[in-house]
Amino acid sequence: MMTPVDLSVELAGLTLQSPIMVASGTFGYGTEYADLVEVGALGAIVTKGVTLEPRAGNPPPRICETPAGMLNAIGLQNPGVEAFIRDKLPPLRDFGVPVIVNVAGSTVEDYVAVARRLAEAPGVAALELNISCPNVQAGGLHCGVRPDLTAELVAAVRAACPLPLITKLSPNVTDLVPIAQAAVEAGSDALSLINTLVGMAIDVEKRAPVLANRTGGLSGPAIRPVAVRLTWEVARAVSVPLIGMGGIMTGRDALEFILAGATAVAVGTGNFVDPDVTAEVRRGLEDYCRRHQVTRFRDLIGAAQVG
Amino acid sequence: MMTPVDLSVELAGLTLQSPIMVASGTFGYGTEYADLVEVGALGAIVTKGVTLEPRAGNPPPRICETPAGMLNAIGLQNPGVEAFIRDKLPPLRDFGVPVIVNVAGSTVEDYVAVARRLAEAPGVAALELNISCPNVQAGGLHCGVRPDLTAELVAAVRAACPLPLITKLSPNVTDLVPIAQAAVEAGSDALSLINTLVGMAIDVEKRAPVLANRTGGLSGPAIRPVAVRLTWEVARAVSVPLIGMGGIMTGRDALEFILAGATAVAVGTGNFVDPDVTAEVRRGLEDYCRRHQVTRFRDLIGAAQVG
Amino acid sequence: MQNSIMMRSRRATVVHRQQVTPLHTQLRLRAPEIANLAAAGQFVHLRVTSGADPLLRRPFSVMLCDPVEGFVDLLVQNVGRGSEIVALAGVGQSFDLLGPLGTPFPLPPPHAHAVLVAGGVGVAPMIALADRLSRTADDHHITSLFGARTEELLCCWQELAGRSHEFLAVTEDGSLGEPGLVTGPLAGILDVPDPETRVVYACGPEPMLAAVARMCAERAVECYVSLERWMGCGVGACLGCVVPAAHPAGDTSDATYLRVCKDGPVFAAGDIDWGASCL
Amino acid sequence: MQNSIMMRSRRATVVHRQQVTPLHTQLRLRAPEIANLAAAGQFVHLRVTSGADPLLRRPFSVMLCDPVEGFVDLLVQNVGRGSEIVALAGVGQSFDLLGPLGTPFPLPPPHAHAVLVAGGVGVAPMIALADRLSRTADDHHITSLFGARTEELLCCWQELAGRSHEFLAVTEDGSLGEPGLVTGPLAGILDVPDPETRVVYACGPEPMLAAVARMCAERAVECYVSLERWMGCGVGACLGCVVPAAHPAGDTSDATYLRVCKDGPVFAAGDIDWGASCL
Ligand SMILES: Cc1cc2nc3c(=O)[nH]c(=O)nc-3n(C[C@H](O)[C@H](O)[C@H](O)COP(=O)(O)OP(=O)(O)OC[C@H]3O[C@@H](n4cnc5c(N)ncnc54)[C@H](O)[C@@H]3O)c2cc1C
Ligand SMILES: Cc1cc2nc3c(=O)[nH]c(=O)nc-3n(C[C@H](O)[C@H](O)[C@H](O)COP(=O)(O)OP(=O)(O)OC[C@H]3O[C@@H](n4cnc5c(N)ncnc54)[C@H](O)[C@@H]3O)c2cc1C
Ligand SMILES: Cc1cc2nc3c(=O)[nH]c(=O)nc-3n(C[C@H](O)[C@H](O)[C@H](O)COP(=O)(O)O)c2cc1C
Ligand SMILES: Cc1cc2nc3c(=O)[nH]c(=O)nc-3n(C[C@H](O)[C@H](O)[C@H](O)COP(=O)(O)O)c2cc1C
Ligand code: FES
Ligand code: FES
Repeated sequence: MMTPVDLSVELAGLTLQSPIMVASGTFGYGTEYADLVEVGALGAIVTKGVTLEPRAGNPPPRICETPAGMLNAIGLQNPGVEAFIRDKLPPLRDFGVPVIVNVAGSTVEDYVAVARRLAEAPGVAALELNISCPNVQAGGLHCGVRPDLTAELVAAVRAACPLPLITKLSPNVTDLVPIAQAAVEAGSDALSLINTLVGMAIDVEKRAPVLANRTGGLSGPAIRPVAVRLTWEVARAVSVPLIGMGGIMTGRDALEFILAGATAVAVGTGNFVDPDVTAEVRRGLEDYCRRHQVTRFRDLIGAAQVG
Repeated sequence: MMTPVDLSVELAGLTLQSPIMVASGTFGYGTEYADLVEVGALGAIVTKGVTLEPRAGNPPPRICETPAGMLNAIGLQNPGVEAFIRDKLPPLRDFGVPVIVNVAGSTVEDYVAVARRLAEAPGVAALELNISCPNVQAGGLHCGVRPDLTAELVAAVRAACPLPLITKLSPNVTDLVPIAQAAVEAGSDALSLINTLVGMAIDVEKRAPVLANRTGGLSGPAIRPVAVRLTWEVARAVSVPLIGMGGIMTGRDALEFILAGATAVAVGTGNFVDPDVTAEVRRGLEDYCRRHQVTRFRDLIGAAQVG
Repeated sequence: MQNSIMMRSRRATVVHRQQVTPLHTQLRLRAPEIANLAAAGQFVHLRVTSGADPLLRRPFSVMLCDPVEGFVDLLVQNVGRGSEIVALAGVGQSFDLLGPLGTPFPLPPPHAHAVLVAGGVGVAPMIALADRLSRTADDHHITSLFGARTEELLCCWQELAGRSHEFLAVTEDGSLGEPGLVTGPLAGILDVPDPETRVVYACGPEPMLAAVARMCAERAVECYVSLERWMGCGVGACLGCVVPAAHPAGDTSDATYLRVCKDGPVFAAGDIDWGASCL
Repeated sequence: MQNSIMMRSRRATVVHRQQVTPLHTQLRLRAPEIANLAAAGQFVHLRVTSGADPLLRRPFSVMLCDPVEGFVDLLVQNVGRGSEIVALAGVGQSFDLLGPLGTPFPLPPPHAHAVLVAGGVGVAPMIALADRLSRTADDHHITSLFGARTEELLCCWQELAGRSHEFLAVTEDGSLGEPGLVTGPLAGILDVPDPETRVVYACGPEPMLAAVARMCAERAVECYVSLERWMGCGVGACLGCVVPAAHPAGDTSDATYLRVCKDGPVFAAGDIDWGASCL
């Protein structure tokens, strides 16, 4: 006979029944996993990146496996914000958990337009800004690599849209702290970290990169130590809640992020390996709380920071 | 009856019988592996980092395992350049392969002093500058994260020491290319990449970082995609030879770096997993060359870049 | 709902293992639900290890099902680390299986002449289809062509031959059956007054599929192919397994690329942009 | 040279497996060279998988060797992923072993009274030592103390008892032998007119080792302990397995920290800085 553990957390004005979310691009629009996962038990669903116009995405091959990880270069394939709101949002809403829409674009105006449109659509709980997209105005530079560009983008969306704003940080930088601080000062209610590390695999028989896009984003357990370190560093520098992600497969993995200072976690690549992974992570967190007589899960947030 | 394959390569004025070296800090001073590895078959030995004064290193725990990788925070434990020359160099020399000494320090003067001293010592084939050490003058910042600091350090050593200079690059930066170019313009004859990614693991039972140093350097197969990508990017931007490393365990792994543009490769963590790894990598390269009728190994360098 | 039963992942235990060629292993797994639900052309997504390396699942076509005994047979070609772990699995060992996944082969109309073209390990779903057709009451005529580089790679050919009215083996080196490629004999079968009475099904190397697709297109013969791509999720979520679609129509995101795991692995040959996909 | 034979890594096949407790497995491996060379206190560095996860080797003490048959016995406590793979290995399965590694226990002078103190799975090297001593001709007197939380954790105690002149089991819950900690009975053994005639050897949890070291220091009794640390290379190259040394002397780099894999795992208790290491 096990006593239930209260795993609920507050984040960007939302109350999540569980700190376990699914990461953008790894859970489609929810329906793909409806037959496999008790979606209603998730803390939140984060959608695949949505852009203003429809995007076809990159030519294949788009993914390849690496040691304890994978590379992907999907290229933001998505139907565009209008079709998203028309076709994808209604079924998403029906799962009864907060829907966080991941937003991407090539210009600040793109982001603003998508954000405006989503603000009008019923059932969007929050926006997650993917700032690791090439910005045409900034000469293809990712906004996410510079505090000033990050601030400009976040501020513009903040001004245009009342929804809770989560900024998703890229790990491919020399120092993430000033970028995180810029995102917060510009109005982010929370931060997601980390997005993928830029990597490459080469097909030695073909003597060419495996991915048609040449480089891709590295995800999975391989990157967890980098993600935990960045969560730890950013948690010391900002006061908004963090959503930690990067290679989470078990409750123990999730706890590394929570103890480092994350309020919630997101599972990405793990969903591909085992659709039961989010339930498994939940069991792990509950067992841990029982073993350690933790009555309020929240008390674990950042517990490894002291001392 | 197999025809021998010529694996020799030219690098920083040295001729290596094989493109396979061992990475700094993972092969001690050679003698530790003398009973296990045919050290004389290696292309070169790179020593553990040597500093001006002896260093005790960090308190334990210093290492921990991660998915397909490991974290280390040894803290440059070494006997100092004098004891190195007296006790470690003579047996190293006896292996009959080029000895590349990895140099570390806290100030530009440190590096220069160590380099001067090593230039006088017989049997040092080249220096590898580890520029990812906290620089006290630059407020603890790693020289390796800024082109200007990198150039200053390399130029100072270049001026003080006639030995071939290899600069070892850190992957923990937003853009490695300008740093690589700065190192070359300042006089590096070759570049090594990559050093470890900064990571952290948390002991969830103790609710504290596993390593006494909190953060550590991530190495092993997990980081290979990041290392191959950086090798590919830097190879396009500079004309000096590259020594590629990061998670190499097989000939196929080594070929990813060679095809991306590296002239040689170094095996690090792989030595811990299997002391036979360098022989295994060599067999793999020879088999590949035979299968593809590659008569001169050099022809494979950067072959994945075209197209 | 029915679906929620259909796709849950489950452990399946190896009950029989046969080394059919030095490169191919036939594994019989105890997986009652999958045996019950799998249709010809569908696949299972198999987790090769509980560790993180190799990390991703590996897709394998369902070759044969025994709903009564609850058995599923897979034909595994050992081409790398993942398939090797599966190929070397002993009786009693168990794997986590996700499936059945993907779209099955559409069955031909009654009395139609089904032409099955298999290349190498692509024979697995063809055996599944032949088995299915030979169990229907609508009296299909089944002709099977099985091509490979050499005799040794004609794995499980008896399983296909035994379920076909005509069977022809084709090897590039002529070591068994006709010498050459399957496209030769296929031309003979399609060059008839009434090619439209035939329905062609193919699975094998992509150049073979492209050639078969072209031949059928030229003769206005209905043709279905089963494709292979690296897979992430296997359920349509990651968009990692796509192939270029032939006629972009309607909303871009769904039309430019098709997902092999969800929209396929079985496609009407005309839906694929062979020029772009066959790299 | 002799060394080059000593340390080469080799495959060893499991020839016998015994589940000694729900948590402990005794594995007998065929490893003739190691069986020939291993001395009490040395360990083997075992590669648990050919994949990359778990990546690093795992160290295990040699418990017993049979040089004639070429067998090496390991006692494996299932505490995590690596040890579980080893603990569950079946007969016929093989592992890559590196060893024997590390410094063995120095043997006591003839006629000395050897006191062996084991805690939990730390009994493995103590069994190796008792076996070694019982085979010498210098007529040692062997007293063994084996402590654990409860009876069930006194794995292989018979192996130790059978090789000792006196044997005492101690459990914290009193479920077997004396209730309490080994340090209690140890005091009795050391509080004699001539404690200097005794040599103490200990392996087990670090708090136990620290306590034993202190008791011996107070009584000027020679004491050797076997330590455990995470290991990378296992051969002294990575400097990852260090413990703080007691009296920094001579050149800093060698003296501040000692390598458990190379300078140990057996240390004279006085060489360790217990205050700093026992975290
Ligand atoms: C729908 C579907 C059904 C399949 N049915 C079967 C089957 O019944 N029997 C069978 O033996 N195989 C089948 N395959 C192929 C099988 O999934 C791959 O051979 C397997 O995943 C290779 O994994 P590996 O770790 O052994 O090889 P890896 O080490 O991952 O790669 C080995 C080689 O195989 C290539 N490769 C790896 N995965 C794929 C892939 N998914 N598609 C194409 N090339 C790949 C790589 O380029 C590499 O050259 C099927 C694939 C799909 C998509
Ligand atoms: C010289 C030496 C001899 C040993 N002899 C034996 C033996 O005879 N029998 C035996 O069962 N074990 C022995 N060990 C301990 C054994 O190596 C570890 O239990 C094993 O490596 C754990 O690996 P794992 O993957 O199962 O656990 P992991 O999943 O890696 O970790 C499980 C838990 O064990 C802890 N742990 C992991 N490795 C070590 C380590 N090396 N030292 C201390 N704590 C660790 C971790 O903190 C974690 O809490 C010895 C260790 C050393 C250094
Ligand atoms: C196939 C795939 C597609 C992804 N698509 C997106 C995306 O559209 N937007 C985004 O912000 N992150 C995207 N990501 C990154 C993940 O959301 C997550 O940040 C990253 O994968 C690290 O988590 P993981 O290791 O658990 O996968 C994608 C990741 C994968 C593997
Ligand atoms: C235990 C350990 C110690 C290391 N010490 C050094 C060092 O002293 N100087 C240095 O430049 N790199 C050092 N490195 C980094 C390696 O030389 C190499 O750049 C890195 O580990 C990536 O290669 P790998 O994945 O093959 O290990 C060390 C790595 C490890 C694992
Ligand atoms: S494998 Fe993920 S969409 Fe097909
Ligand atoms: S484990 Fe490498 S020095 Fe001890």
